[in-house]
Amino acid sequence: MTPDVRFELLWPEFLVAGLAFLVFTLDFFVRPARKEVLAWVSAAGLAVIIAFTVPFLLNEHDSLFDGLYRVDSYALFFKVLSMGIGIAVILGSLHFVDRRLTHPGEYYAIIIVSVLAMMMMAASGELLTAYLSLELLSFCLYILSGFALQDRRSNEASVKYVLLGAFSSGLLLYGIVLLYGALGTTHFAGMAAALEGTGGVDGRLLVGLALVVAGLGFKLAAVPFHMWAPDVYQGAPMPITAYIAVGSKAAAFALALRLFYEALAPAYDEWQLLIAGMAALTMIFGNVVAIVQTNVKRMLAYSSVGQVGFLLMGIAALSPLASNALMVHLVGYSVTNFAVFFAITAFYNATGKDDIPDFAGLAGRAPFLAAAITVGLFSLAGLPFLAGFVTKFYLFSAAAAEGLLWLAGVAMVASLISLYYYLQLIRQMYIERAPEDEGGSVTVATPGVLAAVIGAMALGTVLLGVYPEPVLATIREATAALLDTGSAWPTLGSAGQ
Amino acid sequence: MSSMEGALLFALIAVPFFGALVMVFFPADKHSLIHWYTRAIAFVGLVLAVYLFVTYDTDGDLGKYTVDFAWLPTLGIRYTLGLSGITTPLVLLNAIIFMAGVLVSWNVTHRPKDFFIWLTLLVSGVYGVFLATDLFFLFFFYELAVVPMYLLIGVWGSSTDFTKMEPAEGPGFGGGGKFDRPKEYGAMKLMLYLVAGSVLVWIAIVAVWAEARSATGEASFAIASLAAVEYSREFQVIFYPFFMIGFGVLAGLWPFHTWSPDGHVAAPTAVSMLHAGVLMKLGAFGILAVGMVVLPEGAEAWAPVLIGLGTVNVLYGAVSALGQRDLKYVIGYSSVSHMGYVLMGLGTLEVIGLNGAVFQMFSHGIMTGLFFAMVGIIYERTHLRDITVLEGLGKRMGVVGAFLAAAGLTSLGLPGFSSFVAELLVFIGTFRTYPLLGVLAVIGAAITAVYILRLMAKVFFGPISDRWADLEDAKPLEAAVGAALVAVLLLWGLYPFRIVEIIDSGVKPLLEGMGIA
Amino acid sequence: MELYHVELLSAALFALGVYGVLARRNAIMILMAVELMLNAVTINAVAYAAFLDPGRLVGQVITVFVITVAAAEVGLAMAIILRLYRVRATANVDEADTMRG
Amino acid sequence: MDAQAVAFAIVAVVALVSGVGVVTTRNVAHAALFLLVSLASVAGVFILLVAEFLALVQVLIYGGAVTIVLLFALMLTRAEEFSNVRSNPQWAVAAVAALGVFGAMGAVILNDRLDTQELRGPSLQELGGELFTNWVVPFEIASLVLLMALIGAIILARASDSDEPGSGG
Amino acid sequence: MMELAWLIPSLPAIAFAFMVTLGKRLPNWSAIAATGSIAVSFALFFFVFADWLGAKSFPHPENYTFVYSIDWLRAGDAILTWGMWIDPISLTMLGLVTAAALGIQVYSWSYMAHEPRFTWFFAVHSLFAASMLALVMADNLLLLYIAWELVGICSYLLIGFFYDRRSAAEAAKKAFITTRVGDVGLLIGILLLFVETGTFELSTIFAALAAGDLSEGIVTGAAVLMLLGAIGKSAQFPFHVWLPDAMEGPTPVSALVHSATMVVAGVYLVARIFPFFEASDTASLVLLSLGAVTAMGAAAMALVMTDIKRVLAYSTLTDLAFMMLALGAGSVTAGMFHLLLHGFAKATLFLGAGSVSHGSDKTDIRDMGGLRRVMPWTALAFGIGALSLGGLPPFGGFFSKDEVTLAVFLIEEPYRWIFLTVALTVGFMKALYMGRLFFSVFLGRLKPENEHAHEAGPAMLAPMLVFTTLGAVGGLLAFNWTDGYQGFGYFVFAGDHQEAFHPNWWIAAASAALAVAGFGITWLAYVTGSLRTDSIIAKVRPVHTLVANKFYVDEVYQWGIDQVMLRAGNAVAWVDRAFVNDIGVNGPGIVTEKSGTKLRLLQSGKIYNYALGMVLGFLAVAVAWWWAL
Repeated sequence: MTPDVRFELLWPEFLVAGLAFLVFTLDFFVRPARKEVLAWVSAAGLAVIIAFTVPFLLNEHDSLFDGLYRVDSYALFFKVLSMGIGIAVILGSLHFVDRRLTHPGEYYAIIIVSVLAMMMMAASGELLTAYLSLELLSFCLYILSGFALQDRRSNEASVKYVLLGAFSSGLLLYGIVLLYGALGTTHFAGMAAALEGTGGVDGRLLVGLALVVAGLGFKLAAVPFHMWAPDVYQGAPMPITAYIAVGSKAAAFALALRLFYEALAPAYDEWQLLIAGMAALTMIFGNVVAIVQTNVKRMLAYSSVGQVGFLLMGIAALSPLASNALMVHLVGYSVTNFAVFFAITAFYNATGKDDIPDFAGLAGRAPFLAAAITVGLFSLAGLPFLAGFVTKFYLFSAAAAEGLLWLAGVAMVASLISLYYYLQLIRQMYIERAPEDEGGSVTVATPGVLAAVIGAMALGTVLLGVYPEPVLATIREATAALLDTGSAWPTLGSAGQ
Repeated sequence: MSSMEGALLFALIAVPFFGALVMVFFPADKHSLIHWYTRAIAFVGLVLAVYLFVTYDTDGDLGKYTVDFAWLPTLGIRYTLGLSGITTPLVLLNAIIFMAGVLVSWNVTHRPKDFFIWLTLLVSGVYGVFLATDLFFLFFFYELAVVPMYLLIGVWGSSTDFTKMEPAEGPGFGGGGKFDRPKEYGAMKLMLYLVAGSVLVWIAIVAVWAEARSATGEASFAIASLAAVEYSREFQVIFYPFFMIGFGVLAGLWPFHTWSPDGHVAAPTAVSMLHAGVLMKLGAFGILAVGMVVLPEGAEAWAPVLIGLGTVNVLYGAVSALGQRDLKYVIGYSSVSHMGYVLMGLGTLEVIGLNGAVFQMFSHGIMTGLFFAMVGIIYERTHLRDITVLEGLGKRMGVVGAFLAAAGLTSLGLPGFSSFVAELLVFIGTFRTYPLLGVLAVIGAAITAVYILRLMAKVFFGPISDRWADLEDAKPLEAAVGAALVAVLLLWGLYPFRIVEIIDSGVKPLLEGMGIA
Repeated sequence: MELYHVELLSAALFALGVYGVLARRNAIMILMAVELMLNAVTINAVAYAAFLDPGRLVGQVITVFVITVAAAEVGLAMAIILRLYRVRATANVDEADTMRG
Repeated sequence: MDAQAVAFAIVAVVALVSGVGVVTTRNVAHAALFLLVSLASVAGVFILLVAEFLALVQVLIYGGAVTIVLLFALMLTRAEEFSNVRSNPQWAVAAVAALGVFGAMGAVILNDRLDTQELRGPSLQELGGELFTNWVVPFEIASLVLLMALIGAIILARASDSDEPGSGG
Repeated sequence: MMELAWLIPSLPAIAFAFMVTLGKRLPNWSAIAATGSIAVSFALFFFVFADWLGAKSFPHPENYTFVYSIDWLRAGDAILTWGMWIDPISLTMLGLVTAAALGIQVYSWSYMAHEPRFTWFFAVHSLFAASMLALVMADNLLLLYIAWELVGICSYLLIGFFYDRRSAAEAAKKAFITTRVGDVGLLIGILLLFVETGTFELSTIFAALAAGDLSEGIVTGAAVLMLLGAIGKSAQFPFHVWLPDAMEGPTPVSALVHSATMVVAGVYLVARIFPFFEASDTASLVLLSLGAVTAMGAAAMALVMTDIKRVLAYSTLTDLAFMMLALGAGSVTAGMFHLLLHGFAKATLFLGAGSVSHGSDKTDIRDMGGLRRVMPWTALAFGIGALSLGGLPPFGGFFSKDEVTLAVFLIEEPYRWIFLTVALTVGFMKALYMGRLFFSVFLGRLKPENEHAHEAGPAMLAPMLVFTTLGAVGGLLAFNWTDGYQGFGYFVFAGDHQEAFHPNWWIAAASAALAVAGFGITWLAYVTGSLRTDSIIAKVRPVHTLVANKFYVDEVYQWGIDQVMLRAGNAVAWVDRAFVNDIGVNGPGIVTEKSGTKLRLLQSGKIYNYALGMVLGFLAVAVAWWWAL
């Protein structure tokens, strides 16, 4: 029925899946004391697959199964990003797993599977495939967030995550089905064509769209669908928090961007304001509530809720420029958040504490960690020489170029608010003195690998802030792919003007 | 980088910036090395700035003072640097204050490495703002100049606790009430306020860029090309206030000034110097070189408001200074008052007024640097800044007193010091446009005399208490800094021809570009 | 039996499921309510396939996958709820609220 | 009103009534049984919609697997706690919200009637062919989903020595 | 030599720079540099003066000459220059200032010899001389203003010379701030003229005035505004309060700065811009009135003061007011003449007073008496100075007072008699207080505790006697002695009416008689003791109290500063904290944080609440769309 499917284009996916099975299997043969071998195998495996994938899929542009599965530079970009995120998380959690978790084999394997899920989310050109990939990712994260088996909070996190996740997937699926009913297909290209064709707007379409937005909003942690996020972030094991904050979000945005671009662009007028409003609400809510937090993970959770608001601007603006901006912000956000989260992980590894006052005097106890956290937080706040400055500038310019200046204004105010609570943490680290008792004077040692990951991420944050052009060039390629397939949207770039 | 001057501009920013980065690798306990290294950086900057100032070509082409590099072509962002008659003195100001600040910071022994790294980064940001001719980079450096403030104040600053002060006597010194001002508060407020201002600026930049892009179809952040676009009057009137208030926050525009006294008071000496001396000028410079240039019609429409607020600044700052009992608060409010003259000068939109505004930026920068340096010395020796308690210090600290007096006399507009010339030009500009406000401004200068002389009379004159028997006067290094700053003030106070010529060469084309002159 | 009859049934079941999720406190009951929602989805999918889709397939395919995922979800969620019971001796979700604010 | 309609009415009523039972009963075991009834009625709806294979799947997987897993879980835990579960305090709001959801959807459904075609289902062969050709990628993903659920369940549910109820740190 | 006139102020300025920078290293050279430079300036003055007299071609009737002019600043369309303006008025001032400065510096060598801050004294003294000379030679209002402010600051520094005395510090502050208030008016007036004429150049401004380019309102406004500066500097009512307090400074300072030279800058300014007063009757009337009020008030206060320097200070006020009267009456000649002679006489008196307090360590005249026995030379000098200022013929003061009275006599109706009465009354009072001062200090019985008092050394006596001589014979300057000079009236004039000294005998007789009467009464009161001052005071007790308390003007000012200015400062500072900061600035922050505290309650930690949030979110979207469609 489907002639000439170029199955070979799925090699990267197969390889990743194979790597996951390899790690599962290896787990049986590795002595408990040497489980870190698994991490190295996983990371190295992913690295090799990246090295293979990039030349292999470069300049490939194909739609498998009638557009159900895409092989293009947009997908390639996110594949590489996903695998990169995977490597970072695996290496970053090495010591954490060693000290605080059981089942390392499964841990790494599940991460690899989730990387696969992320890769497929970006490549999906059809709603059901997208949903299944998303569900696969969610399953992995449900497990991972409850991975600290003896930790009440970890369990609480996974309960909340899985129940609300199931609920949201109910909403999402109902929405998908309604869209299917209204448009007769679940393929993005077909949906776009059908949308162009229909004169009036069907009620099912709108309700379906609302449900899809709710379901995706849950995944993105956009207000008011974000409420799981702070609890899960706080409860999940530290590296997994980073992973959820970065990986899951990146994949969800990859999916959302493609969905809105390729499938829903013709109904732009219907949903633009909705997304913009959601973006505004998200950035304000996330940042305002973050102010009053006392737990670092929780504060960062709200901060990343706020960041989602910024990212949503990229969708609300929906132009090539905005897509570039969204993607570059996503990259910057990933690198930056990793720097912060892993530095906090290192701190937590050494001290077992994660409340903001616990960081008092960290600049003296662990200058490197303090510097990394500062770099990261300043970048998140959008201060210059760091990724956040450039990417936010880009994003806000793009939004303004599409007539969403008000939203850009709200975003800037929100970043100002964010600066306040970031400074609270920085103040603890640099201005306050370490408590004399409770081992406050103990220096915080960071293991080499973790230090390397943190260093790399901090360096990335700086490099992206100083000279983003190379990354942007790549992203422009990727967006171009999106534009090619999203041919149903001929007036892109002038929308909103 | 077509010419040597271009390379010098590049170096001006790069030397402190990379110098700071290199300093990261210094051993933290080699204090003397760190001090000398930073002094060397500052000195290089000073040499470059002096060279550029002395050789500045007031009627030649400015092409030789440019650097150009495509940085982010999608958005039309280029790393371009340039020099104009307006920025040349300001660059010099920055170099001088930095040098002075580094020298008076000889007593920083608490984590000096971090201190100087942040300080140097800040300075490179300031150079950047003055030199950047691309709006993105201007903003970029603007933020860079603001950010290190937080830590510089938070870590190395000092808190003011009025509740712990000895009870005040006599009228006039209850001022400020019982306000506990921990340094963290000052630092946080300063940071948030300045970033809030930059948010407004940012909105305006993005709006202008988007508007220009849709008008010309070409993305560019170059100030020159943005200025060439004809924006609708409505657009200009809406967005000019974003520039005016956004930059104005940094310039201490009333009522967005309160970060300034609190911030200055909490900051360590060198930071106060740089901040009041240079950073506040960035705000005024932004209004001038960005707001007015890009949105001239908006500037004209809002000029009465700007000049009005400037007048409020002058009077309000001066009267507030009267009511203070903390030395640094007096000077902090005096800065608010003096920045008012700058804002008034800008608000005149008139060639002499603008000349005056720019000159006042320079002159106030030097003067306030001198002020804070001397107050810093007093505080370092006495651990007090309470005017009601300090008395008769002149007996022991004659040199400090003399320099403080020189700064004070500059501040009250004494001829012979450059502020007089600057204020005179502002007055002329104001009298030509809004004579009544000009009268108020002159009255403001008289009030300045009152609080400055009260301060001098209280702190330096009168019988000295035994408590200060062992007080040490300025060290040779400190005295040298003071003397150098006074010399600068005198040099251009007595013969301002050259510096005004340079400023004029920058102001005239600017006004022509706005279609005014 | 018209399409909208089926749709209404689906909507009603979906609403019931939503009510269940919102109104119950036992984790297992919440899970069951979610199953009701997923059933509503499958009803709709099958109905659209039968009444609307010329190919008549996609809806059924959706249903197959939904049922699969639902089953898997139940399994995983049960494991996690079991864990909850182990560490807290309860399956009431409002007793697992140490993290809030 | 033809037989098909009568049948549909019956299964619909059963599905809804048992659905109400699922969300209102205080006993978890009863809820599970109600769910089973509801699932079975949905299978009936599938049959009416000419999707016999799906009906089979529905009964087998839901009726079998889901319910058994649920009951198994009940057996594992001390059931007395599960026999009297109250609704949470926000049930009234929940009812309004659910009514709102139903209202929104009902309004849409009744407002926009779609043109329908003759009721007919695909053959099992067609479905199978489609599943394993065009939908092979989702199919593979689904299998991974199942695998993950399996592994996750094993990791999370496997009892260790220290695992006593309420012993978590 | 006129091209070198710029050297006259420059030399002391250079000396100042030298002393400030190297004074500590070369302490012995500082006094030499200071005095040497002023001596050269004094010499240069004669060359310039001779040049002036010799230059037959000087441009009458404008009567001024540019000597030198450089571009000082160019901004936009404004070109500001620095130049010298030499005319008889400035020449008169040049002579007075250089002579007084030289003499007083010589005097200070000995008087200040034991001061630790000797160098600083000479440095500021030199700076003062430089700026005062620049002030009188300025060819434009801006330069004049600059020099004006500089002499002000020198005065501040000199009054505050004994800065560790609280009273000195306060007096210095008071002096500067009070004059500064006047300067606000001056600067506004100057700026007003700049805006109207586009220049600070006096010649251009006068040309515009003559051409009628300036409206009457502008002319009057500018004149009155600049007059504010003048009365501030010359300590006329209501700005007179600082001058008596300024006696806190060392006595040579009082002599030079606060009697002979600086305080007359106000008079000089009015003379300089006299065309404005000529053109505006209103401004002239204001000037006259201020002069009259000040003269009466100050003379009254001089009568009751007991501190020797304060009596002299109030007498200075009276004489300054007298000069103002002359200018207001339209006679620059009379004003300048009185200025010159008053300068010499007052220098004599102050140096004498310094010599007295130096020799006896007393300042209150009630503690003195009969000092002529121990300080004969001082007594001689002081006596001649007092008689001169008291207006007794044939001393110089008589001539100048007579000129002033005559000028007032020539005022047109209806004010003529009022001001003439004032002038004559004040003339009488001058004799009274001068007599009181001289007689009670030097005549009568020597008190035992003053027997150790000693005469001053030659370095102090020599300048004193020189000034005495000048003051005594200065009246002769009024007459036509040489070809080029033709008398003071020909030399210094404004407008078109050059005039020779032509006394009105009635006026002269009247004023001479009043002077004699004044001295006679005080002789009776303080020498023979036949007139009891106590009983007179007792009769006018309330008036005496009022006058002795300086009409309570200081109190009013103090009240104004404490209760109005500082309260305003405190209030604004408080508003700034409590409202602008705590509400305006902290407010949004607090609101944000409060809303954070509230919003976080939404995050209840319960799953079903979260799910409800999602459903409500969905419903909100659905409803919004419903509305939108």
